[in-house]
Amino acid sequence: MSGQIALFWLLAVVSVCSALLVVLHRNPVRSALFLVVNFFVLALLYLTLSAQFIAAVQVIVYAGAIMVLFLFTIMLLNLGAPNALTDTRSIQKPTAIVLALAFVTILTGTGMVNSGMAASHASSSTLSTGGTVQTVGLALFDANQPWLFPFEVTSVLLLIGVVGAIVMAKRRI
Amino acid sequence: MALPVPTEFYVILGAILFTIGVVGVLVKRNPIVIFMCIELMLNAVNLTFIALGRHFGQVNGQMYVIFVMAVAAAEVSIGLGIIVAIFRAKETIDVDAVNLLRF
Amino acid sequence: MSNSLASENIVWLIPGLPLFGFLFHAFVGGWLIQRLGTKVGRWLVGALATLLVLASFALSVHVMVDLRALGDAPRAIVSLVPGHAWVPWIAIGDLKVGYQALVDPLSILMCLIVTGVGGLIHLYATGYMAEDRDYARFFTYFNLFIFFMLMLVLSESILLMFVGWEGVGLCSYLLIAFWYEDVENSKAGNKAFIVNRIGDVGFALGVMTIFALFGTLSFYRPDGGGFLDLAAKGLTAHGPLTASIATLIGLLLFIGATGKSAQFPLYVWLPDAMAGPTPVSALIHAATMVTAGVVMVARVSPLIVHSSIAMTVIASVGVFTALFAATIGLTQNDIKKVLAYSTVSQLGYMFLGCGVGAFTSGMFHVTTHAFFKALLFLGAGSVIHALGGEQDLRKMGGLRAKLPATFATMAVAWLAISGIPPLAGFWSKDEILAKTMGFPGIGMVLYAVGLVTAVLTAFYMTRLMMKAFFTKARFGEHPAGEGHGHGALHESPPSMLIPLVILAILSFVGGWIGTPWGNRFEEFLKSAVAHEEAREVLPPIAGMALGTLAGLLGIGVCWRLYMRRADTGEILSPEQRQRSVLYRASLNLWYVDSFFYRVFVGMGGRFATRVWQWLDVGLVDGTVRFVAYFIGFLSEAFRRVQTGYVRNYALVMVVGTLAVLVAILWGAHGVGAR
Amino acid sequence: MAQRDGTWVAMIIFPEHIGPINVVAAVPYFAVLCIIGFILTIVPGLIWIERVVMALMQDRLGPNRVGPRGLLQSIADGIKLFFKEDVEPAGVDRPIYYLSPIIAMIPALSAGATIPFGTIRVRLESGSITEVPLVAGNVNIGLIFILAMASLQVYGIVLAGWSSNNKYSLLGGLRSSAQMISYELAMSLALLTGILMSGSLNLVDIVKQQAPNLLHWNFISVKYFAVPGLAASLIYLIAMVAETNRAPFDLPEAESELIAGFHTEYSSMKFAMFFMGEYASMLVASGLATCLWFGGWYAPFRWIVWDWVPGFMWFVGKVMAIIFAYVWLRATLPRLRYDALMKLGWKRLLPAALVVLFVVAAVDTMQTPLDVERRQPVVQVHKPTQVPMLAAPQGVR
Repeated sequence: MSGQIALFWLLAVVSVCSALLVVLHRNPVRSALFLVVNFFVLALLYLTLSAQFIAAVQVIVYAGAIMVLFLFTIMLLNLGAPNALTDTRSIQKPTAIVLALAFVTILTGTGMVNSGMAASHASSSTLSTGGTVQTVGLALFDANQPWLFPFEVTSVLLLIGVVGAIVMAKRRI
Repeated sequence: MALPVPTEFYVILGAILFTIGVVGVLVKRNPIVIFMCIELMLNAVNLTFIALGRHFGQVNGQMYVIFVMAVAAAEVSIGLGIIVAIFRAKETIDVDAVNLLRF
Repeated sequence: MSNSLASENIVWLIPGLPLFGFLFHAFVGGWLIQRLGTKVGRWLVGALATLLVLASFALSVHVMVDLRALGDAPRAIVSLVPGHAWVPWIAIGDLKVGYQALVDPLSILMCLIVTGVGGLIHLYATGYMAEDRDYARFFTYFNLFIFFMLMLVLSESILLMFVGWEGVGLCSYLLIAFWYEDVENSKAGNKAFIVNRIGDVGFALGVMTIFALFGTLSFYRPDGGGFLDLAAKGLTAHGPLTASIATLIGLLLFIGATGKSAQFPLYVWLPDAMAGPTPVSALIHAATMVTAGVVMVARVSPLIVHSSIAMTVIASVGVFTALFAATIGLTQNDIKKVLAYSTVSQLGYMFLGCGVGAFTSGMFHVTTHAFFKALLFLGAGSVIHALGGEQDLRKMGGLRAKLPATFATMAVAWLAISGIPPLAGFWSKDEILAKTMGFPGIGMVLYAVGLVTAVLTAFYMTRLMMKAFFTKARFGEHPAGEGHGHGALHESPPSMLIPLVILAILSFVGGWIGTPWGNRFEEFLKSAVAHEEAREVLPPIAGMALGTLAGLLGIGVCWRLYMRRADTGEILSPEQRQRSVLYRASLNLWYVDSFFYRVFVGMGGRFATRVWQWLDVGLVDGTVRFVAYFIGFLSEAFRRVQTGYVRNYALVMVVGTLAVLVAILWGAHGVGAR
Repeated sequence: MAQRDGTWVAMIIFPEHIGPINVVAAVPYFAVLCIIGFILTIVPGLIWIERVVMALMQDRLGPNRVGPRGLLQSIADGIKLFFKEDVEPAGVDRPIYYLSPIIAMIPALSAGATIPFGTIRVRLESGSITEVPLVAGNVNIGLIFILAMASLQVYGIVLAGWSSNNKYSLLGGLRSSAQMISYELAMSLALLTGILMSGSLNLVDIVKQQAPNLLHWNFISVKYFAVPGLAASLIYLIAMVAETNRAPFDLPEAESELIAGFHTEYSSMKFAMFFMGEYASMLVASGLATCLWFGGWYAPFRWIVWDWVPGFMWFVGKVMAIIFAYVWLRATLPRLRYDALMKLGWKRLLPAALVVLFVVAAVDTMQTPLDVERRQPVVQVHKPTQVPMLAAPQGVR
């Protein structure tokens, strides 16, 4: 087992554990913190996939902005008290768990993952600079690739997000 | 051969994380935690995208991730705004208390 | 074909300076006036606006000198973005349009007219608008207009020209409705805008047709691939250029030209457009914008000449408009309305020139007309200014002594438009009429109508001069006027008189560059437009004599009639007016406006109402309602699913996802098994 | 290679190998030691400097009891904090309460990893001399990495505020999260302007392209006509002060309203760690400003008088000048009201930063020859395939 595999296993275990804790913990603040841990580990996983730019953006956007917003909201609404809103007994929970088990079985167990992958291992031997800012940027702004227009539209989406958030949260505009 | 860690590992990890997110959405009653679980699902998908992108030697996977992140940011800003608004109106944010839109 | 233009790096400044002026006035101008006080601020704003346009003029002269150095058929295509050879505006598939300018004699001539006359009118406007509340806004629009007009004439492709075309239309609308508090002005602006839209549909269709048939929208390309390059060789992108293609494109574009250049039947907006401030009328609705149609027709002339039908239509519509508008001009009482119909009539002359293939003559008339019609409008503005906003000819008279400078300059324009040698209007009008005679087929008919129009032109212009300047004064010594007048009747300030004088000089000598004995104007321009050697029917001197006679006849008759009634300033008595069918018809614009109103507004409105009731309310809404009821019926049954619990929905979604996954896997295995 | 700057190693030229040590490969480890060591040891000094300078500015005496001119005062304070009783208030969320001081410090320290603070010259085996930047992580996403770390700093404060079970702390934490998110925008935009001017995200490259003299430093870059650089660096400096929660933006710990804000309930070493974190982030922010705007380790221009001064001395000098500005601000300006703070961030700095960014982009576009006349598809220029390839990790091949 090479060092890289070991690293992967370490990160995978941490990420799965933290994800589980996000769901299982009753305190929203703890959930949020475990989610931060999860995102951080995912950023490291991106690094192992040589997507450096995405990794940094992952930290900036998810850990630095989105999760802070979550924490901010939790504190603002003072929802941090543990045991708030625990689920009462209903058929929802067992059904959900059964479904999830079926889901994960289907996704991982049925060979779907492997179908179509073996065919193209050859292409992955083509090495270049990986996911640096330059690679990503050149591809993103290349007029001959389909990313430029969606990218521009994304800016409109974000603007709508800004306006929508203000409309939602402000009492008097 | 070329890749030190097989892509399947990443994809299966993504699937597991995704499923955990799904469970969270289904069982939690606190909308903020539900929201976090949705973010978890999105990240699981991101991981899959990047892994497969690396697998096929393409930058496309990372492009998708960028868009997913932008959409997630917009979604969070509006979603949390909605939650604040609901809290202001109902003094609670239990998702099961917000059930006016029914038969 | 053309080596590079020496001054290609400054061409972008020609439209660039007015654009800067527009931005400056739009964002800083009003603030500046507020900040620096009315006097200094206005002086600064007005001076900047004027100087920018005049600087553009100077650059245009510079470019023209460089252009002439390029030889016989000078033409250069330069980028409008400094430092870049080609910057795309639109690049979709085969459609590639860039920010580029076509510099050739036609465009540079128009640049000179637009910036030269425009600069003078800017100067005039600094005086005329001095008291106006929205001083900065006025110059914002004015500079924007100059910018768009320059884009129109300089554009390298017909699509960019269309942008300028619409831009000047916008500015025209904004400036007609400049005093928008008055509903009438707003309505006039709307009318201009709507009528122009009709023409623009034609233009747009023409542009699309050109792209469909030629595969490009550039007029000329350095590699000979522009659609006029092809048309000159008798080709399209797909084969030979047939007469029917040329007819189609020519007529479509001409529809656009009739809208912008106020030709029958789309002329109705132009007289109403006089609602705007007088400098606007002078600049936009006399000297520059309304000639855009002529410029456009001249620009695409290599294409149009392939269709005799289109040429005949253009010539006929032109001469008919000329005559028609002249008859209306005979009886109007508003000084600016007379000039407006006169403009329509003169534009008809220009189209007549284009239609008979004498594009250089048409452009020559554009040039001289710009001088004397701008002068007439500015003179009229000076009169209006002096009288405190009075525009009714019946309340003027005897101004000769009160406003000597205005009178003297306007008299030059009067004689020029009447076609008295050696003033500018004579030469251009004579050239058009001379070439008309040689037009195969109906040439002589067109010539006769044109000559009659010349008589009428002289008549109504003399009528205007008599009513305003010669006959007995019919106004009080202290005209009631808010804003403009300062009590006693007074001559205009120097800022208004200087342009008058310069334009008067130009109206006097401006025609000398195009005399039959040495037509340097034609020599300069003929490489840019389609050029056909005219058939000579009469010796030039005979044609000139006839033209002069026509002018003198109109002036003489009118002079005698008015001198006899100098006290009232009216030829016809009220009873005569009641009796005369022709007089009433002319006064009422031959009922064209009311006809349009009744047909398009009245009947069209009724038709639309009917269609709305049957089609929309009955059919469409009925269908929608039926569907709604049907769905409502179904929903009664299915609405139980809506529990109101979000997580239930999510659960169902997961079930659905699982189902899809299973289906995919099952399908994949099925395919694999096969 | 011309000796165009006076790095100290111009005098002492290292060989590539000293005994068994590969110097080039050892530089990052050396740099890590330097950064962490520097930050941790300089803090008492900084506190002393701050107190003395403030005292001078406010016409007071300042520290004057322990040691000459109170020089040992900070060390005495440190010892005091170290031996103080560790108080834990009732009802705190224990793990988070203890973690948050650490969380507050770590991002600041790790952000220092990509800041280059000088160069050394190394003679390679081939005999050629190469210049190696003194930086722990010479990575191509250096600036983004710093941004990422800066965005994590807020956690320490927010969590401290929340876990203390004290409403003043909570308010401080809330304020700081809002404040830091708000000012991060303006700061990022200003940084983006700098990136655009330099054309790189790698801080070493950024510093190197400012090399020749003062006029090429980004903050008055003549290439961009000085003004945008000046504006952007000013915006960065202001946002930097707000990001580090320093006066006049120290609302999270506004003592007149919130007792001590987020660290009300912290004492002894936990408090000391917050303190260290604050100074560390100040140092890192100043270091980033130095690299991005003020020419890093380069002298303003070559001059025989100071050519012998080593590069890292210039770097430290510039950082100290910025720290001095921090202190100066604190001594001069009163604390902003909260709404004024938000107004400044969102309505003044953010639009201004956008305008500056736009101007720089416009200038850049004007200066780049675009020449797309009949342009060919870009892809054909560099790759025959339809998409750029990207790497698998270099490991097993």
